[in-house]
Amino acid sequence: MDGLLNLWQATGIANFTLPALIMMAVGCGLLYLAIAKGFEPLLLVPIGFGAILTNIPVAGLADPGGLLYYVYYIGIDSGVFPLLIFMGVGAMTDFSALIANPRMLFLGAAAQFGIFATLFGAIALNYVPGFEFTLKDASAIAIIGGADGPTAIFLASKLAPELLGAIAVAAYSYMALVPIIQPPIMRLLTTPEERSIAMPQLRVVSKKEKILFPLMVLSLTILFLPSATPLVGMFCLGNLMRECGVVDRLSNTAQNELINITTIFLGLAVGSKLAAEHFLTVETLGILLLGALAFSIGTASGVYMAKLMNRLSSNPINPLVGAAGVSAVPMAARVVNKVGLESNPHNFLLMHAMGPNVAGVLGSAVAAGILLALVG
Amino acid sequence: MDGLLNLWQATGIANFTLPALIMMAVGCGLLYLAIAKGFEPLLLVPIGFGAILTNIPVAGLADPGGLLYYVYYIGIDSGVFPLLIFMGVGAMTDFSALIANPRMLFLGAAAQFGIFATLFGAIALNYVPGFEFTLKDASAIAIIGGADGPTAIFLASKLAPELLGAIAVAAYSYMALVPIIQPPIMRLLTTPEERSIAMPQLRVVSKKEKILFPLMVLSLTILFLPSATPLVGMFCLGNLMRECGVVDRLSNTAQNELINITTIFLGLAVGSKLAAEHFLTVETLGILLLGALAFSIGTASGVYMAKLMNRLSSNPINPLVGAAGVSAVPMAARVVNKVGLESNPHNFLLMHAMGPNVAGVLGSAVAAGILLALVG
Amino acid sequence: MDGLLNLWQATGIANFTLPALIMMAVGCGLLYLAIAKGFEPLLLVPIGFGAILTNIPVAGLADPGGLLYYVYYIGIDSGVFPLLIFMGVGAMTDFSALIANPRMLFLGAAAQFGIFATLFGAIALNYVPGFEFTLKDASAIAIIGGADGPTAIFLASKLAPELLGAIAVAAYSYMALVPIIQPPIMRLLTTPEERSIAMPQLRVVSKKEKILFPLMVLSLTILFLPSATPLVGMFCLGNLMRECGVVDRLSNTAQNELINITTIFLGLAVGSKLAAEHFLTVETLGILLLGALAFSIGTASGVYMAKLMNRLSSNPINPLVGAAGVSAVPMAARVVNKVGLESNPHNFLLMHAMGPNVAGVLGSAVAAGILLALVG
Amino acid sequence: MDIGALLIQAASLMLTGMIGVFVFLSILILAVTNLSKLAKPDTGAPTVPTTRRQPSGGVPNAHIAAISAAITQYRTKQ
Amino acid sequence: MDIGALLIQAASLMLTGMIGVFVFLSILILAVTNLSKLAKPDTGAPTVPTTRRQPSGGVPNAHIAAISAAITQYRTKQ
Amino acid sequence: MDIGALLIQAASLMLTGMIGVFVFLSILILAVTNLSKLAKPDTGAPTVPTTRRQPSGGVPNAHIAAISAAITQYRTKQ
Ligand code: NA
Ligand code: NA
Ligand code: NA
Repeated sequence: MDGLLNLWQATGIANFTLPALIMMAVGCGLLYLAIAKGFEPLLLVPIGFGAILTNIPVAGLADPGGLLYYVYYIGIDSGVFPLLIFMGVGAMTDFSALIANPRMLFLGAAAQFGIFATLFGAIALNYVPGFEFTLKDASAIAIIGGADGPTAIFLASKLAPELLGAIAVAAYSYMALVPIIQPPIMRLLTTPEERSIAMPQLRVVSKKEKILFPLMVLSLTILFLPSATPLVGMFCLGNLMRECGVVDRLSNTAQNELINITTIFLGLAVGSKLAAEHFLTVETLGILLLGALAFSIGTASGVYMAKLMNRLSSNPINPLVGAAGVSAVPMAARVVNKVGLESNPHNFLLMHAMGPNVAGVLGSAVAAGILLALVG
Repeated sequence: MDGLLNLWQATGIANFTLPALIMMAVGCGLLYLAIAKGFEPLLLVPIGFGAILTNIPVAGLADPGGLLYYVYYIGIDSGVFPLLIFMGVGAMTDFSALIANPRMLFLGAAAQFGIFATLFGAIALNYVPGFEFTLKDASAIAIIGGADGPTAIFLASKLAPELLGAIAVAAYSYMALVPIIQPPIMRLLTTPEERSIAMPQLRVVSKKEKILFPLMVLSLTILFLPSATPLVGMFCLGNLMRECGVVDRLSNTAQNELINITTIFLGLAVGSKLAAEHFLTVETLGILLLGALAFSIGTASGVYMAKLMNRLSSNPINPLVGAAGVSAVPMAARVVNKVGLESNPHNFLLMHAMGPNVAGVLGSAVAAGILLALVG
Repeated sequence: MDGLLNLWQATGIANFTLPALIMMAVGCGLLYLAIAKGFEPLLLVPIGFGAILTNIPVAGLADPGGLLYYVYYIGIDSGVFPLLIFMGVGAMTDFSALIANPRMLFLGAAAQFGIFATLFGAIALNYVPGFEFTLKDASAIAIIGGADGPTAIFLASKLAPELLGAIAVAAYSYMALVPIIQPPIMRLLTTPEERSIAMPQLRVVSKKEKILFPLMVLSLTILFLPSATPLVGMFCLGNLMRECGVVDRLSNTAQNELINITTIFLGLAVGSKLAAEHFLTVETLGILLLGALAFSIGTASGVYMAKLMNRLSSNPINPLVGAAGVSAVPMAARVVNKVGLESNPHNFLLMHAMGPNVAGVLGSAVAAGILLALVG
Repeated sequence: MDIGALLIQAASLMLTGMIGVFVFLSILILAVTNLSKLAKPDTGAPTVPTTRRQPSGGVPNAHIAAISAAITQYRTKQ
Repeated sequence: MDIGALLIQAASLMLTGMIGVFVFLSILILAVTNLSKLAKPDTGAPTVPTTRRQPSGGVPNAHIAAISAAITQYRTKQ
Repeated sequence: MDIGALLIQAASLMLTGMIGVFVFLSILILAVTNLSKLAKPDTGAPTVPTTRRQPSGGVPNAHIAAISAAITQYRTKQ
C-alpha cells in the first residue's frame, strides 16, 4: 500500500495552500463574470482558466517546462502576442467615422488624462505604507486608463512584468464594467439639453482616404514617437491589409483565425501571471483602485473636452461622445448611444461616438509610446 | 566532370542503408493503410510521410537544424502539441450522454485495466532475452491501452521519448483496427440475449450541467490527481469553451484551424521518431504485441464490467457498451452500435455507447496522471 | 521641460539617417506597386510594410528583442516558413495537366537555364569593380530565375542570408512583371504560325495517378537528389494531402489559414532584411539586373525548347507554352494564354500551359537541390 | 534490479492504479449525480441567461457587430 | 528616492505626456484634414482603380482561380 | 580566388546543373508515363475505393459526425 500512500501524497488535497485556493476562487470568479455576466468573455474565459491552472499544486503548469510557462515566455515576454492582437484589431477597425470628422481626435487625446493622472496617483499612493511603486510600475498601472487590453499587456510586459497579471485583469474587468462606470459620470457632468444635441451627418469617406490613413498615422508615429511604432505599426498593418482590398485572404486570417489562436494563448499566459505569490498582495488592491480611478478620470476628461469643443465650435458636438474617447471599443460607443437615447429617443450617436472611440485606441498607443520613451 | 561525380556522391542511391529503406517502406505502408484503407488518416498520413522524410539519407530532416527536428523539439518534447490536440478534442466532445447516465464512468474505469495489465505484461516480457523495459518504458507502452492518441504521445514524451514513435504508431494503428479487434471479443463474452438488451432513453441534459461538468472534472483532478491536470485541464478548457456559449469564436478555432495545424505538425514530429535506428528494434515488436494485448484486455474488462453492472442494477445495461470504455472515440461506440444491431435490428446503442466512450477518455487521462505521479 | 527635451531626442526626426529614409521610400514603393498596381500583393504588402518598420530609427524592430527579429530567426533562419508555404502551394496545385502530358517536364527543365546562366553571369559581374560575389552568393542570386518565391527565400537563407532581402524583392517583383517581361521575348522568338498552333486535348487523369504522382516525385528526389527533399518533400506532402481525399481538413487548413498566417510573417521577415545597411549596396543593383536577365533567359530557353520539341514530336506543341516553364504560377500560364489568343482567338492554351508551369516549380526545386548539394 | 522485483512493483502499480482510477471515477459519479440535482431546479426559462448569450462585452466579436451596425446605419442614411 | 521627488517626476511626466499626446493628435488632425483634400479630387470613378481589385499578381489567390478555371474549362470540354 | 577560376567553376556548375535537371526530369517523364500505365487498368468503378472516401477512422472528423448523428437521433426521439 506504499503506492496508495505515494498517490495520496501527490494529491492536491495534501498540498493545498490557502493562497492557491484563493487564487483558484479568483479564477472561478473571472469565469463566472465572463460566462454568466458576459464580461469580456473572449479574454476572461482563458484568463480565468489560466489562473486556475497556474495555482494547481504539484502540477507546476506555470513553472519552467510547463505549458503556461512556455506560452508566457514565447508570447508575452517577447511582446509578440499583444502585437498580433493589435494587428487583428487593426484589421477589424473601420476609421471612416474618424476620417470624416478628425477633430474627434481631441477627445481621444483628452481621455488619456486618465492615464497620466493615475500615474501621479500611483506615486502618491506610496504615502500609504505597503506601497512602493516605482515610476515604471506607476506607468504600467496607469495605462489601465487607456482601456485597451493589448496596449496594457504590452506596456506592462516591458515595464513591470511582475504586475502584469493584476494590470491585465483590471484592464479587462473595467472594460467590461464600462456600462456601469461611465453613465453616472456622463450624467453628472452634462445637462439634459447637452445630452440631446444632435450632430450633423458624417460625410462619405473615399477608399483612397481609408488606405492612406494608416500610412499617415504610421508616418507621424515614425516622425514623432518611434517608441510607439511596434504597437501603432502592427495596428496600421492590420488596417492597411483591411482597406487596401488586394490582400483580403490575409486580412480575414488576421481578424479571425490568427487573432483567435493568439487570444486563447494570450489569455492563458496572462492567467499564468495570477500565481498567488504575485497576485495576493496589497499592490493588487492598489492597482484595482487606481484602475477604477483611471477609467473615471478618462471618462470625465473626455466629456469636459467635448463640452469645451461644443462651445468653441460652429458644429454642435454632443458632450456624451467625449466619454467614448477612453476607447474600450465598441462598448464605450454603445454606452454613449444608450445614454443619448435616454434624453432624445431619435438621436443615434453610435456612429459619431465611433470616431472618438477609435481615436482613443490611437491615443493610448501614443501615450504608451511616450511612457516607453521617457520611463522605459 | 568533377561536378557530376560530386552530384552522384550526394544522391540517395549512393548513401542508402537497408534499415532506412525498410523504414521508408514502413512509412509507405502507413500511407497505404491511411489512404486506401481509411485507417486514422488524419494522423497516419502525416506520420507516414514524416517517417519517409526522416529516413532520407544525406538530407537530415530530423537532425538538428532540420525541419522535423524543430517541429519535434518545439511541439512534442515540450508537450505542447498533444495538449493543444486535447483542447481541440475537448471542444469537439459532447458529454450529454455521460452526464445523463454517470454510472457509465464505471465502464470507462474498468477498461483501463487494459493499461495496467499491459504494464505488468511489459515487465514480464523482460524474461524474453532482448527486452529490458524499465517501469517508465512499461508505463509508456501500457498507455496504448488507453486508446487515446494525444494521451499516449504526451505520456511517452515524458516517460520514454525513445519509444515514442513505436508507441504512437501502435496506438493509432490499433485505434484504426478497433472494428476488427473488438467484435470477436464482444461476441465471445456475451450471449445473444445480452446483446439484444435495449437501454432506457437518456434524459435531457441542461446547458448549466454541461457548463459545470468540465469545471467539476477539473476540480476533482486538482483535488486528487494534480499530475493529470495538464491533460485534463486543457481538455476541460476546450469543453468549457464549447459549452459556455460566449466564446464560440475561440471554440470554433480550437476545434478546426488550431487542431488541424497542430495535427499536421504532430504527425510529422511523430514521424521524426521513426528513424531506423530507434524503430527497427526488437522493442518495437514487443510494443506492437503489447498494444494489441492492451486493446483486447481493455475491451474484455469493459464488457465484463457492463455484465456485472447489468446484474446489479435495476436499469438494464447492454454489456456491449462496456467495449466502448476503451475510448477510441467514436469508432468504439460505432462498433458497439453495429454489433448490437446484428442481434436486435431495432436497438440503436450509439448514444448509450457515447457515455462510456467519452468516460474512457477521462479514464485514460486519469490513468496517465497516476502513472506520471508514481513512475514519472 | 527636461521631459519634452527627452521626448524630442527620442523622436524619429532627431534620429533619421538618409539611408533609412530611402529604404522607407522603397517600402512605400513596394506598397504602391502592390496596392495600386496589383503586383504580387500577398507578399509585397507585408514585405513593403516590413521594410518600413525595419528602418524606423530608435524603435529597433529588427534588432534582437524586436518583433521582426524574432519572426526572422524563428521562421526564415530555420527555413520553416518557406517550407510551410511550399506545403500550402503543393496543396493548391493540380498536376493533372502535367500527368496527362509528362513531356512538358522538358520545358520546365529547359527554363532552368535561366538559373544556371545567371549564376555564370553573377560571377562574370565580378569583373566590374565593387562586385565580389562568391559562388554561394551567385547561386542564391541565380535562383531568382526559378521564378518561385519560397524556393528563392529558402535557398538564399541557406547560402547568402545577407542578400536575402534583395533576392526576395527581386523574385517577387519580376514574378509580378511577368506580363511585361515575357510577351516581347515570346513574340520575338516565334512566328505567328507557331503561335497559332492548337494542341490536342488532354486526356482525363485518374484519382489514383494523382495520388501516386507526389509519391513518385518524392521517390525520385530521394533517390537522386536528397538535398532537394526539404522543398520537394513538403510540396509533395501538401499535394498528397490534397489528392488523397481522406484528409481534406488538413489540406484545406494548409492551403488557407496556415499559408495565410505564414505569408504575413514571411513577408514581415523578408522586410526585416531590407535594412538600409544591407540593401543600399551596389550588390542590390547587380541582383536586380541579374534577376531580369534570369527571367528573360529562362523564358527564351523555354520557348526554344518548345520549338525543338514541336519539330521532333508527332504531336504539335505551341512554342508559347515553353515560356510557362519558368513557373511564376499561374501568371506565366495566363500570359501564354493571352499571347496565344492574339494570334488565334479560338486557341485557349491555359490548360496546356499549366503543365510546363507546374513543371517549372519542380524544375527550380531540383535546381535548388543541385545548388545546395554542390555549393552549399 | 532483477525482473522479479520489477514484477512485484508492476503488480503493485496495477493494483494502485486500478484502485485510483475507480476511486476517482466513483467520486466523479457522485459529483455528476449531485450536479444534476444542483443544476436541475433552475433549468427553467428565466435562469438560463448564459445560453447562447452573445458576448456583449467581447471586444473583437462585438467590435465587428457594432462597427458593421454603425456602418449600415450610416450608409442607409445617405 | 523619496516620494516627494518621485511625485515631482510624476507631475512632470503628466505634463509632458499630455502635451505630447495633444501635439501628436493635433498634427494628425491637420494631416487627416489635408488627406481628405489630397484624396478628394480623385474620388471619382476612373481614379479608384485599387478598389476591390482582385490581386491579379497574387500567387496563391490567383493560383487557385486560374487552376480552377482551367480545370472547369478542361472538364466541360469532355 | 581569381575571377577566372571562379568563372570556370561557374561554367562547370552550369553544365552539371543543366545535365542534372534534364536527367532528373527525364527520369520523371519515364516514371510518369509508366505511372499512367500502372494506374490505368484500375481506373474503372470498383478499384477507386479511395476516392472521396470519408475518413472512416479519422478521429476528429468522424468524431464530430458520429456525435452529431447521435445527438440528432437523441433529440428527435424526444
Ligand atoms: Na485608449
Ligand atoms: Na481511454
Ligand atoms: Na521555376
